[in-house]
Order: sequence, then structure tokens, then C-alpha cells
Amino acid sequence: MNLLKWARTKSPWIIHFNTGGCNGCDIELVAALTPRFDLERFGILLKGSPRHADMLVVTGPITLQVKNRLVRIYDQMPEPKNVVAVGTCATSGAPFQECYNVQGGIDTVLPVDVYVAGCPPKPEAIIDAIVKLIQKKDGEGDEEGK
Amino acid sequence: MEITSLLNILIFPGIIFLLALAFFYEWVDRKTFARFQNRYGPLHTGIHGVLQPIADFFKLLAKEDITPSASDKLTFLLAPIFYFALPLATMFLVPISSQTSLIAFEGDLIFVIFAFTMMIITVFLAGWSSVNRFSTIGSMRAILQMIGYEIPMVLVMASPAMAAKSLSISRIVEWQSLHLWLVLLQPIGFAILLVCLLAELQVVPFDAPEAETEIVAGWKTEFSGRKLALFQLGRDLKLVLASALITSLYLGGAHSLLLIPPIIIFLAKTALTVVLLSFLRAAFARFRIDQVVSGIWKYLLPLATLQVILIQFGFGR
Amino acid sequence: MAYGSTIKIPFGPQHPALKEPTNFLFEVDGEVVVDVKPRLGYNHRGVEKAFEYRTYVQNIYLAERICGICSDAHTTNYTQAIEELLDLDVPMRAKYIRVIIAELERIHSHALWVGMAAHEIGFDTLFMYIWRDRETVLDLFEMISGNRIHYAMNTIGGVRRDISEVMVTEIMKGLDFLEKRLEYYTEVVKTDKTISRRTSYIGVLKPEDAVDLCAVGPTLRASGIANDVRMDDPYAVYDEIPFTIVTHESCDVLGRVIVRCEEMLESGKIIRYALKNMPEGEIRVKAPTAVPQGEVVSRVEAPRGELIHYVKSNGTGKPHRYKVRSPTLANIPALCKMLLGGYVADIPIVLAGIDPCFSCMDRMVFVDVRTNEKKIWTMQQLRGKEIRN
Amino acid sequence: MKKENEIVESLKGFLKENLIKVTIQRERRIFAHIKSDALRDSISYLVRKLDVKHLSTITAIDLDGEIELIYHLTYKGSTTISIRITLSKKDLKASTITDLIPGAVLYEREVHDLFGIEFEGHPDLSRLMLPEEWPEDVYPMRKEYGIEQLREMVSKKQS
Repeated sequence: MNLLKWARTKSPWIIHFNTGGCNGCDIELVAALTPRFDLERFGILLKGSPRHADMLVVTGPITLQVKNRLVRIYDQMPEPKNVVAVGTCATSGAPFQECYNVQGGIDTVLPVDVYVAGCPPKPEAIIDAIVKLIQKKDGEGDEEGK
Repeated sequence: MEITSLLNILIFPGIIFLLALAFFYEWVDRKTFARFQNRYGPLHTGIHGVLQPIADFFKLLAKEDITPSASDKLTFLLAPIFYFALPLATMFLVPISSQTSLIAFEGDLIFVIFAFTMMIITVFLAGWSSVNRFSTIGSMRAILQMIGYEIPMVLVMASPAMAAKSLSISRIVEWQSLHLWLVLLQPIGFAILLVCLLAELQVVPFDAPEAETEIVAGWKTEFSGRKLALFQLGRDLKLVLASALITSLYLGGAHSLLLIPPIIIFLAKTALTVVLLSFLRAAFARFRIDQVVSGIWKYLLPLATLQVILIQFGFGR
Repeated sequence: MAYGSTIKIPFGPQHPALKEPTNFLFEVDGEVVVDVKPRLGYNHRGVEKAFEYRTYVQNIYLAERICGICSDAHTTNYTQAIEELLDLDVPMRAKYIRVIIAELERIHSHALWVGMAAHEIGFDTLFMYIWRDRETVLDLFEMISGNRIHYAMNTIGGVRRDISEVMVTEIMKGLDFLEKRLEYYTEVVKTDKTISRRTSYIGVLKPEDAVDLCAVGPTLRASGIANDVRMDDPYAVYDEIPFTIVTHESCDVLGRVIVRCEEMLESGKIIRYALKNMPEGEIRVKAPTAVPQGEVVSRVEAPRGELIHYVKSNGTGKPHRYKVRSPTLANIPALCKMLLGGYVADIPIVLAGIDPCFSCMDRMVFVDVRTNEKKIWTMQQLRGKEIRN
Repeated sequence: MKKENEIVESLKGFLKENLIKVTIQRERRIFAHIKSDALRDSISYLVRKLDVKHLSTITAIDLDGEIELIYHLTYKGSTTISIRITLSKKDLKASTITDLIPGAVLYEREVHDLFGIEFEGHPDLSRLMLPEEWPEDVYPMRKEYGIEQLREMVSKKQS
């Protein structure tokens, strides 16, 4: 069975969804694809359709408008799927706490595997989070990896 | 069916070898495409990421396989199988380990052309059966594009046959080993075949049917899990088939050269063609579907007919 | 597709072409767009209400997070407005630093956009190259302010960090490399066949439509109208810095790409001039917390166009009302005018043409448009008109 | 300051008694308070005579008892002329200016959505940027709603 585990950890395909953040995290995520950081070294590809993706990378606090669309995207993704919440907005909706149209972090709606702190987190932090999630899926994740 | 030819079919120049070649060439393609964009490409799976396509394939095999309720179940199931089987079957017609392919008969070139058209029909059925707006538009674009490049491709595949006066790829390869390579005799044909095969592979200048930024993933939007794995493998096999075809028809195919076995020559040439295709993929922006069709009809078609006329006057022989 | 009827294509809220959640519902007849209904609001967080519940100092951090790409434009605008209320005179050195940071952000934002536009039309190599070179600007930001995106440079009464001599030489070196690369990319954009095939005569916006629909920024300047807040309504030290407004007459997406590329080169010159003539002196002035009663309209030329902030204070520690109108909001009517009659394949590149930043903008939905006659056109009438001519 | 005085004079000449108060706050900033029913003809005067075609935005402010609308127009991109009208909370009606300045169609929609002001003649005043499940006739930017009130109103509507 370790061939399957090896395959699953070596080619995590991600899909990105911005739930109303300030798109600082989005441009850092896209910057992670470019030559200097290059996510493809780990086999990570940014896919367009939820059917093709394993990991849902979410940035931004959930606005009420986008909530059910986010859940629908999550449902469309095939099983073994994970959620990565990138940025303090996604973790807790921090800077937009008092805004009436914001519902807060991603975990109020979806089961989140990895939180990436930072506003916005640097591309290295995002890559480190995805690699930690891969190790966690491997089972040999070190102690502090949740 | 003697044991040897069964072994040939199953193992050496047959299925196992072709699948390995498909995975290897996808790695070559992704690596060169990344290097042209000044980045690394797959690096951490196997040495320099060689096993990355295999990892992708097995991961997709293990994923949940969703069939949309509104889709036409049977076609949705069969399309990936056809998309994978067609290029694999056509590869047996191309000479790999010796000057004659596993199955060589007069007219196998016509079968190859027929197989190329069937592949696009499967693409159309795949897109049409997954009832999703993006797939519908993607499949319509695939058919439109096929109408565009089909005729120049047939003309340009026929011109080597005219030069070698035979419709079998193996005999064309033999003919080339006696005369000059056809790329020197018919350079226009070589260029047009390259462009048409780019369109056949639905690669960047011609990837309107699965344009990621316009229609999500085009006709592949609804496929996931095993079906997507078969589509991925089918795409790689088509890449191998396209480069093998260019090598056999225009670059002299597999022939032994002062005690280097033909298989090595064949691999070298096809690898170079894959690098060339990958370079073209990195150098262009995507054309709109109407630009593709009008461009091909306005420029490639007259050139292809010119090529055929030239052969009649004895230039291409 | 059913015979004769059009099919509706949802574009977003999650779509690879759009980095932010917005939803455009296009009615398509074959490949031709006949109707566009943007349904925004996915990004609407109710920021203006939150402004009224925070003190003036806390609001700086909120203003910065309205938009990640033009965060400095928002904070410059905000701090200027409050300084005008308090009528503080900000030291000249702080104003020069504000101009330098604003122009560096313009280079970073335009480079980001040209890369995204190349990605929209499938030219990933240019996207990768231009984003690789954009990293130099982000390194400069990290050197000056410690963060790549939200630099938090501005505060009420001046600037929080100084630009030392070492940094000046560093910035100059970065600019030399950048200018060489940007000249090359401008050359590529102007000469490359495939780019011009996909962007010339696409998403055309005639000059009188641009003025009628109150378009702003590069979208307006690409239709040949030269107005730029830095020149017309100079703030900080833009009146002392010689620079030219970049315009282009082609009124299409290619024009917008070229205008943004040349604006990047122009910003480079502005930064060099500002670095050379930056006077010595302190960079901050102590600002009282209580703000007297009053109202101020402050305008800034953000990378995407004219950004307006309006503040009304009632003498307490919190603003009575704070209004933000971002440039993308002003460009949406022009965008809908451009999209009608185009191809489905052109939607992402035309949409990207105005460099939409939905996180700043997200307050608006737009359906109708008025063509030159005085009547108000409904969508059906417009559809008839667009198809015929 | 010459340009600003010219504009103020021409405004005074045209509006006469409709113009309640006009001030030149600083260079390139003019604030004019006019009667609410004189809105349309002052805007059409500005658009035709002074060629002020660019409307930057419309700001609405909730002063307890009445709502103030400020139309920020720019003259040749440089001088901002802010036309202010006040509507009492009892009848929140204002006439639309989309036929004079087509770009205004957006800003009127926002003010309608967040403050509940009806613009007669507006082509399509449907819901703007508030989510579908936002309760009807709750206008979030009004002073009478606190953020907590808004929160549980929405959660009540959703459940």
C-alpha cells in the first residue's frame, strides 16, 4: 500500500478559491508558482476544475455571499481531499472582525487541515504548509504538525 | 501466434515499453517546458522528478471517481477507455525496434489518419456526454479545430507516401534509408505536420478546447479519478505517437547506424521531437478558435497543396 | 446547444481566470457574448461600517487591508485625509518617501498585471519571466519595510521607516536591473505576433464612451484621454517631480498593456528623481488623537486609477463616516461596454484589461449602459443594437 | 484660486436662491449645498456648460433625522466639486442622474442598497452587493443598526 501513499504525497494537485479576502494571499500563492519558488518541484499543480484537485487552498474570510459557493466547491472535489487555510483572514477573519458581512475563519464552514498564519504569508510559508500537510498525510508527520 | 511475437506485442516494442515511454516523455515534456520558463519543474519524485508522471497516474487511480447524475453514463465511461486504447493500438504500426513495425500492411498510414480522427471524436463524445456548459463548449471547439487541421494533415502525411510510392510506414522508412531523409526533400511538409500535430495534441497554441483560463478545463472538466488517469495516459501516448510519426515519416525512422541498434536511434529522434514540440508549446500564446481555423485554412492548406504539387513535378522525390 | 437560444455561462465565483471571487453571468450566442450581468458582492465585507467602530490609528491597518495589491495607495490616501483634517504639515522627507513607495508599488502592481494578462491568453512563459523579475521589487519592499505586500509605511503625520543611504544604492541597483528587463518586455509586447493577435482590436472602448462612463486610470488613458490625479490634482510632492502622462490611442487591450508597461518605466524615472532630491530631516510629526470636526475629500492615483476617500469627522476619536470608492468600481461600466459583442475566448483578457481588483471594489452590480442617445437602454434593446452593427 | 472662483460665480449665477451655501475649502476643493429638488438641473448645468462629465462617486451620510447625499464631480480631472443635498428620513426620495451621467448607475445602486434611498427613474434598482439571504429593508450603513444587531438579524434569517 505504500505505493499509493507515495503517489498521493508526491503529486498533490491544488485548487485555489478566494472567499473575499484582500487578495494579498492570492498573489503570494501565485508567486509560489513562479520560477523563484516553483511549486511544481513538489509535483504541485494549480488545477482549474474542482474535480481534478486534491487540496482546496482557501484565502480570505468567508463573506456571507460566498459561503454556500465555497461549500459547493468543496463537495465537488473527489475524496481524499484536504483544506489549507492561507492567511490570518482564512484562519480567523482577523482584520475584518467587525464587518457585518464577514463570517470569520474557514473552519466555521469546512474541516481545515493546515492553517498558515501571516498577512500575507510569504510563498515559502505556503509551500512549507503544503509540505507539512503532505507529511501529515504520510503519517510520519512530526509532533507539532496537527 | 508464435511466442516471440506475443512477447514482442506484450513486452518489448509493445504495451509495457510504450507505457514506460509515455511516462518518460511526459517527464521530458514537463521538464523542458519548465526549463524554458526558467524554473525547475518536477524535482523531488525519483531522480530529478522522473517518477512524477507515474505518481500522478497512481494518485489519480486511487481517487474517488465521480459520475455526474445528468451525464450519459455509458459514453462517460467508454470515452476514457477509447482515448487511451486508440493511440496505444496505433503505435504498433510505427517501426520501433526494427525497420518494419510489429504490424505492417499496405495502407497502415490510412489507419493512422483514421485513428487520429477517431481520437477527436472521442474527445467530442467525452465533452458532450458530461453535461456541463464548459465541456460542451470545449467539445465544440475540439471538433471545430479538427475540421481546421484535418485536411492539411492528411495531405502532408500523404506526400511522404507519394514520394516512397507506398502507403505503409515501414516501407516509407526503408525508402528513406536508401534516399535522403524526407525532412530535407520536403521541408514544407515537415513544418505543416509539426503544426497539425500540435493542434492534434491540443497543446498551447491550439489548446482552445481545454483552455484553462476560459472554460475551466474544457472537455475534461467533469472527469475525475480513474477516468482522468486514463485521459492523462492517453495524452502521453498521443505525444509518443505524434513524435514517433514525425520521426518515421520525415526523420528517417528507426534504422541501424554502424552497429547502433535501431531502437536507440528511434528513441533519440523521438526525444528530440518531444523537446521541439515542448519548445513550440512554450513560445506561443493561445490562439482563439476562430483564428485557428481561419489561419489553418488560409495558410496551411495552400502550402500543403503546394507540397503535393511539388512532388508531382519531381522535387520531393 | 438548443437551437437559436443562447446558453448562459457562469464565470466565477471560482474560475481560474479570476483571482478573486466575482461572478459574471454571460449570455452567449455561439461564441459571441450578447449579455453580461456581473453579480459581485462576494468580496463585500462591509469595511466602511468597520471604519466607524475603530479609532483613527486602528483604521490605518484596516485601510491597508482593503486591497492587497494597492495597499499603499489606500494608506497614503487615508493618512493624507486625516492630516488635512488636523492640518498637520508633514515633513518633506516623509512626502518624498511616500512618493517612492507609491511608485514602487505601481511597478509591482503593473508587472503583476502584465503577467496575469499574459497568463490569461495562454502565454505562460512571459507570465513566469515577468513575475520572476517582479520579485526584485518585492525584495526592495522587504528591505525597506520588512514585508513583501502590506508595507505599513504610512502613519498619520508622516512615515514610519526611513530610507537610509545603503537602501538608496540598493534601490538604484534594483531599478537598473528592472528597467533593462522592462524595456525588453515592452519590446516583446509590442512586437510579438501572438500577443497582438489576441489583444489588438479586442475590448474596444471609444474615447467618448470612456468619458461618459467615468472610466479612470490606464483604461481611460489607453483610449487617448490624458488625465492622471498625480498631474491634475497633485498630492505629496508630485507637483515638484517632472514626469509625463503615458497615453495610447489604440483604445483596445493591447493599448492598455502598452500603457501599463510604459507607466512602469515612467515610475522608475520618478523614483530615481525622488531618491536624488530627497531632503534630509525627520520623517514623522507627532499627531494628536482627537480629530476636530470637518470633512475632507482626498484623491490618489492608485495603480488602477483614481481612488477617492471621503472622511467626515465629528470631533470624537472615531470617524463619523468613511467612504472609499476604488478605481475598479469606476471601470466596471466601461468593462461591460467592452465585453458586449466580443467572443467567449476574449472574456478573460478583456476582463483582465481593466485590471479588476474586486477586493477593493466590491460594492457594485452593473446591468445597464447608456449608448450615445439620451434613452436608457435595457439589455434587450442593447442586444439588438450590438448584434446589428 | 482663480479657477475655483470662476466656477463658484457661474454656479451662483445659475442657481441663485437654490444654492444654500458654497465654500472653497482649499485649492481644487469646492463644497456646495443646494436644495434637493434643484439637483437635476444643477447637474445638467454642470455637465453641459462647464463640461464636468466625470462623477467620482456619491457619498451618503446618516445624520440622525436626515440623510445627506454628496455628489463628487471633477472639473477637468483636477477640481472636485461636491454637491450636497439633504433628504429627511421620512421620504427618502431622490431623482436619478443616470441619463445625464451614465457612470452614476453604480453609485446610486450602492446608496440604495446600504441606505435605502429610492432613486426614481433608475433603470434597475435590484439588490446590489449584499448577499441574497440579507433581510429586506435592513440598511446596514444606517446608524440605528449596530454590528451585533446586524449579525444576529442575518443569522436569524439564515436559520
